[in-house]
Amino acid sequence: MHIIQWAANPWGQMVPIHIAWALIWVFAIAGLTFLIVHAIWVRYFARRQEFAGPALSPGAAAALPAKIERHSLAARLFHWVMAAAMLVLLFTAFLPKVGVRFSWVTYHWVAGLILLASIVFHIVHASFFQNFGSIWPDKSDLADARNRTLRALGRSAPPPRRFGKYPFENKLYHLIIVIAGLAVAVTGAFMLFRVETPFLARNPYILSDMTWGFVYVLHGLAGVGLIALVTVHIYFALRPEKLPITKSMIFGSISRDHFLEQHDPQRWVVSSGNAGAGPSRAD
Amino acid sequence: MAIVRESSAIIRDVMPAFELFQPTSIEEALSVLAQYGTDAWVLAGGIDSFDWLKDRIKRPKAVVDLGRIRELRGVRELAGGGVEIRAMTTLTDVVLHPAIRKSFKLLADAAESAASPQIRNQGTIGGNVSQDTRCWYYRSGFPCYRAGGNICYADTPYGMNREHAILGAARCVAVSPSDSAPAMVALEAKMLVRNSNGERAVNAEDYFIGPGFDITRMTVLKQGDILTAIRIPSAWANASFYFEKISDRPVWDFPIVNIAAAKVISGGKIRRIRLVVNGVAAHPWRLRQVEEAVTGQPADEQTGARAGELAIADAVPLQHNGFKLPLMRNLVKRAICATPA
Amino acid sequence: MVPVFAIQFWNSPEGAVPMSDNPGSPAKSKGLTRREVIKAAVAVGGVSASAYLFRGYIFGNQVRRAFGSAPGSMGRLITLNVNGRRRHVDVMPQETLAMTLRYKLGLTGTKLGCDRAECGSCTVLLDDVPHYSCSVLTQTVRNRKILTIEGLAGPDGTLHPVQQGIVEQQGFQCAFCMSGFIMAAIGFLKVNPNPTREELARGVSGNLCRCTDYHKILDALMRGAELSRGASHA
Amino acid sequence: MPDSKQEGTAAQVPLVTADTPADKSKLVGQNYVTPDLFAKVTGQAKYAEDFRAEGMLFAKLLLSPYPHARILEIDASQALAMPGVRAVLTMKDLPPPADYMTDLGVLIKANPLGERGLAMEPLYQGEPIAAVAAVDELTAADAVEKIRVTYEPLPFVIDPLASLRPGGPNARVEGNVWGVLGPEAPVGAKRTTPVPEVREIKWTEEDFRGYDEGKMPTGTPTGEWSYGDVEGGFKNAALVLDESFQTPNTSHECLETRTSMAYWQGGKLHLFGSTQSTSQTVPAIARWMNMKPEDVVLVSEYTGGGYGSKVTSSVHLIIPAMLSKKCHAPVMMRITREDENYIGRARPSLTGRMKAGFGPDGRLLALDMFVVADNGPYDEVHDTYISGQIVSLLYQPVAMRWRGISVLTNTPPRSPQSSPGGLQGITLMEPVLAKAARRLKIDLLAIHRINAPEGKAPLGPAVDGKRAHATGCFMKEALDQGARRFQWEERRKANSGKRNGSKIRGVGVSSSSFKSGSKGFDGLFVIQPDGKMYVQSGIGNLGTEDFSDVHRVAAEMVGMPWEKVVVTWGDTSKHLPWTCISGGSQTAHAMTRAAYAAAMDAIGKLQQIAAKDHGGRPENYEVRNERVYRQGGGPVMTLAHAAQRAIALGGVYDGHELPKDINPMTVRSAKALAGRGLMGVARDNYRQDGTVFSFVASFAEVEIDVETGTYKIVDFLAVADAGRVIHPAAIGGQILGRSMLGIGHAIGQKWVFDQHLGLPVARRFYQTKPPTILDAPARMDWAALNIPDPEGPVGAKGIGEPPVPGGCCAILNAISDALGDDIFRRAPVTLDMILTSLENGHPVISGLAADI
Repeated sequence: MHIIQWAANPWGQMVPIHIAWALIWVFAIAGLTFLIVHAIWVRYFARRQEFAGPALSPGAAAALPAKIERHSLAARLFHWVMAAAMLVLLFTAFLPKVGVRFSWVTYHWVAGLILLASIVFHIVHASFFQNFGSIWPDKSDLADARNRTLRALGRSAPPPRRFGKYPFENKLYHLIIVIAGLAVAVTGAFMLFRVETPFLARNPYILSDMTWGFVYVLHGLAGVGLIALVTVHIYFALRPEKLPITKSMIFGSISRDHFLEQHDPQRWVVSSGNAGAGPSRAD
Repeated sequence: MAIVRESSAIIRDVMPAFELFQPTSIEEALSVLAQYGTDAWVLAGGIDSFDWLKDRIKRPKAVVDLGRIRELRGVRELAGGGVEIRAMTTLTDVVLHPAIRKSFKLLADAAESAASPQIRNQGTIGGNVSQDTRCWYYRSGFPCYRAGGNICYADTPYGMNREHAILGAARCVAVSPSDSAPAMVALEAKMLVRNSNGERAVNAEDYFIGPGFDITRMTVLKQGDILTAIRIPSAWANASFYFEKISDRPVWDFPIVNIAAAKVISGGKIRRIRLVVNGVAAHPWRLRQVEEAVTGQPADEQTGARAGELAIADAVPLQHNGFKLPLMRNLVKRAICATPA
Repeated sequence: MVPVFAIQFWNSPEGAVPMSDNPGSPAKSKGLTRREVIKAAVAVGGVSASAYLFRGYIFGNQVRRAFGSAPGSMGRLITLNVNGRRRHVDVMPQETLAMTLRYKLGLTGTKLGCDRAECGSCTVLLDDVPHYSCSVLTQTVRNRKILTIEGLAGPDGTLHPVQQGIVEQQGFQCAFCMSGFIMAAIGFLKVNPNPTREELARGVSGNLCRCTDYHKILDALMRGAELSRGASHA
Repeated sequence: MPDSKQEGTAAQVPLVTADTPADKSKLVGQNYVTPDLFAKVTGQAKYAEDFRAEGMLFAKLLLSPYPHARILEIDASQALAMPGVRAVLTMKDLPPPADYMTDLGVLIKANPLGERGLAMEPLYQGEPIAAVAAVDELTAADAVEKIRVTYEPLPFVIDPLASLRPGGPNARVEGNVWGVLGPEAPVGAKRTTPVPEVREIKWTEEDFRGYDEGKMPTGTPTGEWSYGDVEGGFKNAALVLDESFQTPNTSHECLETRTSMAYWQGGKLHLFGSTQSTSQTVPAIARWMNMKPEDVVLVSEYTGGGYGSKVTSSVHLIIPAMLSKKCHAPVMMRITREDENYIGRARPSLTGRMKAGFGPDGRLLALDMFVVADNGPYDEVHDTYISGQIVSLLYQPVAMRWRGISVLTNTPPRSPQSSPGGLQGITLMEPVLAKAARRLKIDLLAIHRINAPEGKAPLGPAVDGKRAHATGCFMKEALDQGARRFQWEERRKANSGKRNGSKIRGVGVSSSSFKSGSKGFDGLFVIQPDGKMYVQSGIGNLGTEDFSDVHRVAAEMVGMPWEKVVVTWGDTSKHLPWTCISGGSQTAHAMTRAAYAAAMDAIGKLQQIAAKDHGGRPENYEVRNERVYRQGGGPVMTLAHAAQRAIALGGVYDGHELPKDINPMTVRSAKALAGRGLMGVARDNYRQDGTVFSFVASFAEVEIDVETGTYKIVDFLAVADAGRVIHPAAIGGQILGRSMLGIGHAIGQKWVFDQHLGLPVARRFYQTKPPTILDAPARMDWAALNIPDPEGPVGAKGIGEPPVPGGCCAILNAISDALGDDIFRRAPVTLDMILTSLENGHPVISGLAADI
């Protein structure tokens, strides 16, 4: 099956015009397959997670507030605005391609602009008002990931440490969504020159046909990729053991117990309440 | 710095070989269409088809000529004053049919304004209403939105769009070139569409679709569908009609703008009216607000003038087709205040 | 769906030989040297371009496909009624009537000006109705009455009244569009024998003249209409 | 009511109209059935595509998808591997361009940058790159698609003004204008023409100020001439107008495409082509093929229109010739309508800036004319130069300066088209004249009369102190006759600007003129013992009927009834004489002169034979009524008998001895015919003081619907000064037919290009809008002043060209008469322009580019 749809431009040059729409199904099915496999794994094969040593002396633990803030209001607003925009974008983009006909372009580019704006906000907000580092995988994440995998496979390995603010899986997911999201958003921004908008004069000639071709292909690939990513994301959000995190994206905080169970106060220092301070590596 | 490109050679002449089928029944035709799927091409009068085939832009494996299907020809008067026109009836036969001339002169006039005598002798009513757009970029075989690509060549800083849309454009700015289509919408015709699942009746108004809904089609006809007949109800029989076509040449030319109006006037006031303009959008453009606004009003210059302004209120001109606004405005005015001939 | 005769004649030499209106056709010039053939051919002008015909035989793939078993698929050997004669001819599915007339039946009076149903030079009558023969598939006009410019003059050479009108008025200039105009006019006069100048103009408005001698053309065609009426009364 | 002076002139002018009664006693000036007509009406007439040869192959062209590119590689291996494909031809297979010696002995140097028929650096989208020969068209077309071509795209330009802008793109890598101008340095003067070269000219930003307001920029020209005190003229003018105007690019769109078939036989090339000229096409082909003219046989008995696009149409004729050579089989190259749109030639658009100063009486005191031509990519068109010449003759400006530049563009090649340069020049001038008339409150006809040329009127620049002049001009007479027949004054009073509902009427008139004759060609015929006159005609048969008409002069002179005249034409193997090109309205004048010369030669020989046999001096005998008579006495011998005597006598009488001054081609033909009877053969050496011009006065009334911008031409009249009328029906057809071509330029014919893609988007008739029969005026009429040209023995003049501008401008002037000034600043005037102008209250200014 070919991945890219080519066509001859007015000068007879073969240029890519978009991805093969069959990829929509490929990625939709990939997403579903993942969650089914994962669900089965967790249900029948996965062992209970074990973490190295007691996280915190009971005294220190008691000192923690009952509710520990995980997401600021701004962060939560951003997340849900982005989520809404993303869903609108996915549906307006792909429903018509699979035969559900409606006038979709305007919804699509409006949602696109909202997504673009929220992404810009997020980058600024995350870089200057949040612990920017907390979301990126670090060395210990990788080491722990290795140990956890070995233990999961029944091999002997030291137990992993508890997580920082974000579990490794979150970080990985964020990383991928950043790549896909930026790709789709940047290409989408250019594509605004090709549709009727109140603020841009249509001009398909700002890029060469060949460049445009890759813009469209990239947009398409990232787009279908997001089908799978979003499916998986929603799946995890609904999984019982992850519900506290999902709730925290609504109410902003997690319980002290959940915190103690999953997180390493040294990697996610909350006592002082300043989320800005980096964790102290003291072991 | 030289960009070197290998180009695929383009030749716009000589129909590529295909297999020709001449079924004698609709069922047969449908079975061939089913057998070949997207490789099949339905041939009615052929006037539109042969351009695509001779230009080698469309390359069907099988061409299904509907010319031998008797049940697709002829005009039948319906009980209650309507008529049913089978899809393969030639435009000439529509123009000359006494019942149509008597009760639905609007359609006869519209059909008579199409193309040339030879084409009306061969072109069918089904083909004329369902014909593809004449956007010269699209017809050049360029990969525009309508051709499944991702660009509109007509609406660019350099695009030549004198003939293009001022209403309902959505990425694609092509217009419907049909002369009979607006008459069908004005007369509230029903289009009978047959496929393997049976036959359904579609209102003419819904039969024609815009690029926002589906950018690659002009009508609801999908692969495997055949338009079998057009039913014109008695609703507007013998109403007072107005059809006018404005084109660069008085013969063998497509409308720059045309208008089809059906009115019922009594006591100098407009009681009922249907107003449809074509050549301004991808489908015949029904002027609902105008119809509402003028109903109950006297059919005079004033009403016409107001109607004209209202008609173009939402129109958005492109670089070279601003003149279509006053043209459409004036035609709407004429259609409203014209006294039946 | 395949007409019986088509199958019968499939292998007959008759089917493989281009039928032509004139003595110079290769079928009848067997035994001549190549040079003589060229001379004869060019002299009479109307020899069928047999190569044009033989595509299917050289590259059989298409022929076999042309006999697909699906309902309605057509055979290639058909019989046409041209100018009152039955003409047996091998026709490709995608072949237009203009091509068959010009390249297989030697009837080159029917001209190709645009091959896109725009100029009218290729106009012929199908059952007395004018059509652009460049935009009619030959396969679709089996058992229809085809009349071309060559079929107008009587066997004794007496001209059709419309032709006569043109001779009297020195109508047309380069005359490439003439046969198309004549056929369109004759078709129109059959349904409207007594037209005004304006009506006749509409009747032949599907034909282009690039010498744009429209005024004199109408003079001539009006004269032709007049003569036709006289002829029909006589 | 018309003034008495008009009546006076009118009374003396002999007029030929459609209703002039026939005079059976004459041939010249009478209608007759031309020898080609029966074949035409019965469909037996063979045009190029109607010939067949056994084993004939079919050729198809591969066209460039780019407006400008360099071809790095052509890979035809896949195509050649297909069964049925015989050969692929590219530029490398074509003979190199050769120098060419004209019959005047001028050596035309080959243009290394000229058109070749097949290109390796295509200069416009649609330029042929390769040709495939195969057993049938389907195979050939499929093969074309299998050819892989590697291009290096190059910069291109569609709009000449864009190329003149600072930093604007050039159409050719070498530049954007030709370095050497043709007619300004008349080749007749030199014995060898310089090798053309391309250079670059750019104008300054300063030059382009005012462009956006629709003022045509003016900068460095490539050609310039002037006479008189132009600045002084403007100073004394009562009114000075400065107008910019745009004329359209229009393809000839001959209904017969330039299809051709070729085969080789006994070392000779046999070509069946569609060309305007017969005799002159042979040396042209010989030049392209690098062959001896004797080895080329051209058959072109019927040509489906030319209008200047097929003067010899030799460039592409050689493709089937070379393919046939390669394949050793006849090759038919059927040119499709789309091919024809590309290679079929077109009239170049002219953008003009006309600064004109008028006296209070409307006299044109000074004219400053600047024209920019859209030259296309190849050899320079001279429309720029001719436009100035014609305007200087037709309006007789007291002082005038002409400047012009012909800019190369990546658009299809141009060629002359009926009234080349004349149409553009007059179309640039007439709206100015009409505007001046309105400003000065002068009648439109009056301002044409007062500026009309008379007698041996001068034209063009002064070459070493002397200006060229016309042989005779009867423009005023044509205007007056037209005014009478059109009831000009009554109509203007009654209908000018008359409104009826949404409809407004307008009445217009236009003058027009064009060069209409050359000289110095040969006549050849033989009177055989069967009593018939066998005329050899090297004139092309493109519908003007000149190929036969001109010989009526000779037949009448030797007293031969037309039924006994056999005209041979259209096949150069049938011994044809050297003849002018059948174009530029030369033939009627030039070839009646040649026919007259041949007839005089024959008469002289007949008199001598009579004197030999019956005593007395030759001048005692006269020839009429198929016999030689003794003056004042009875007949002494029939022409049939004289023919036998001529054979017996031999020598000069039957063509065994030939005049020294006839062209080598005529010599070859005459030798082949020697001994068949009494031969009339001679070169036209009659003197001629001045250049021959024909004139036309065109009148039109239009009705414009201001709500839709559409308009109808309700009445049209053209009155021509075309010298002695030879064949009324033919001349009437020319006058109204060519008027209609001009009307097409006024009402809709045009090109449409996408400037970014560099491609034409209007490719079909319904897009380029050639006029239909329903566009023709509801009423049309013609008349011809039957005044022989003062120079030359016969006094016939050509009429193919001058009706064209007249038709166009009568309409333009009628429109502005109805709607006033500044409704349009370009032709054609289409409904969108009218509507927008009326809506905005000012003219549409959509840039000065033709192709929109």
